[in-house]
Amino acid sequence: MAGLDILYFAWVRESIGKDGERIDHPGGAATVADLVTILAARGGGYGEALGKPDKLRAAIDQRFVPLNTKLEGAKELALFPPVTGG
Amino acid sequence: MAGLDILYFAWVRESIGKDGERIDHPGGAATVADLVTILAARGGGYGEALGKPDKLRAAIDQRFVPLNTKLEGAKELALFPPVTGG
Amino acid sequence: MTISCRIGEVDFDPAAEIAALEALGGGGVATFTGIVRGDDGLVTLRLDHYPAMTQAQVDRVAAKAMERWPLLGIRIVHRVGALKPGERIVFVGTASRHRTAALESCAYLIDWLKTNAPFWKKESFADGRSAWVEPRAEDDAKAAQWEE
Amino acid sequence: MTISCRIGEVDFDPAAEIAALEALGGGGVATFTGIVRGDDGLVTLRLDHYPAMTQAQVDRVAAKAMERWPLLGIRIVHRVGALKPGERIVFVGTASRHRTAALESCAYLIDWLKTNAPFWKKESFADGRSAWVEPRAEDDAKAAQWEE
Repeated sequence: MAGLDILYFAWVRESIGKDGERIDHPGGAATVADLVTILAARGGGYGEALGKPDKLRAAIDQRFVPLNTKLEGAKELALFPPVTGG
Repeated sequence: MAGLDILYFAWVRESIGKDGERIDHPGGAATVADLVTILAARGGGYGEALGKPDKLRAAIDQRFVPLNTKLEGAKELALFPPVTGG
Repeated sequence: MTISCRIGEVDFDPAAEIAALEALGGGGVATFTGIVRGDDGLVTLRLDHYPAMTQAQVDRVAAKAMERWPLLGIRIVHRVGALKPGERIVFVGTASRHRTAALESCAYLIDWLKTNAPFWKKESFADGRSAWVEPRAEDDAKAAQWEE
Repeated sequence: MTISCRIGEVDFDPAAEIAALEALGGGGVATFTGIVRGDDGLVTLRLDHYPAMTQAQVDRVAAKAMERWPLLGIRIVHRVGALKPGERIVFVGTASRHRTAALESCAYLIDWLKTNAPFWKKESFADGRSAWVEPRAEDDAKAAQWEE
């Protein structure tokens, strides 16, 4: 089974306590939101970081996507708060 | 009688052949256009520079003015083509 | 068209960026430089960043800017890591034959960086507090105005 | 509010202008630098100028810009005399706490300089021709868009 690289940034990274991790790909039918729910269920820092999906933004393979986007074909998923650069 | 300093710029200056001159003030009832007509009547470079008033712009005491502005109170009159700075 | 985009911890020299843009022979160079403000006792601003995504995005936004304005060059520098008040954080410079193209594209790119580039700021204050910066609705509105 | 306006024959250093604006603590510095283009075999660009009027105007336009945007500083440099292709001719820089204020006021000031400041350009070409530059309707339109 293929893997999926997940990256965390800003307070998502701080709460979970790591920059990212590789997981088993949950399958192309699963959405970003589905995966966020699965990860949040791990509790602890995961619950803290991912428990309120409306505060999260996501990118698949370096492109912003809405959280209801399916993970089909995704190689890299990034989870983070709204950006505040510049 | 008071004097009026006239300044010439760009091709107005080149045609007339000087940066400016001091003349007897033509009186507060005279307009810039009236004075331009008087000066153009001198002929030569003056006629060349000032014969087509629609190509001219003017400033009285360092402020742009329309050519129909009266010279009342004017100390310095500048005559020039439309500006092309920057 | 010359595009340069550097993301990193090192400081940069606006003069060198401008010189590179001037050398393109365009006639007009517009720039924006962002500096860390020391408001409310700010001691350190720390920037987190997603490098691969920024690079991919810069390529796309530069292509968009080129469609929209006749540009000769784009230079973007964005610092990451820990910054102090008074330090430069971001630079955007554009060169064009036309001043309006240079000015508008410069504004477009900095608005884009503020709202779409994957950077996150964390502020640390003299009293020990620290907090991630919240996005401003105003910035989203600015970026939205460029949508056609 | 710091206003600096220099008109003269000497070249200038955009880096020094930007450094002065950065030092105002605003957070945002926007600049525009104009460079002489070597189009159509241009050899020399000569600028004629009405110094007393420029100074009076700059005071008025800076006051207008201040009413319109929350600015910390304005720096304008305009060269006169004989210039070669590739040489800098004009610089406008603004500093503000807000990037939009810096960017918009910079565009406003350069549009104003193009259309309202008493400068006249004469071009000399490799083939011996020389001619005073005609104003462009486009520039007047740009400046008019700022009228309220």
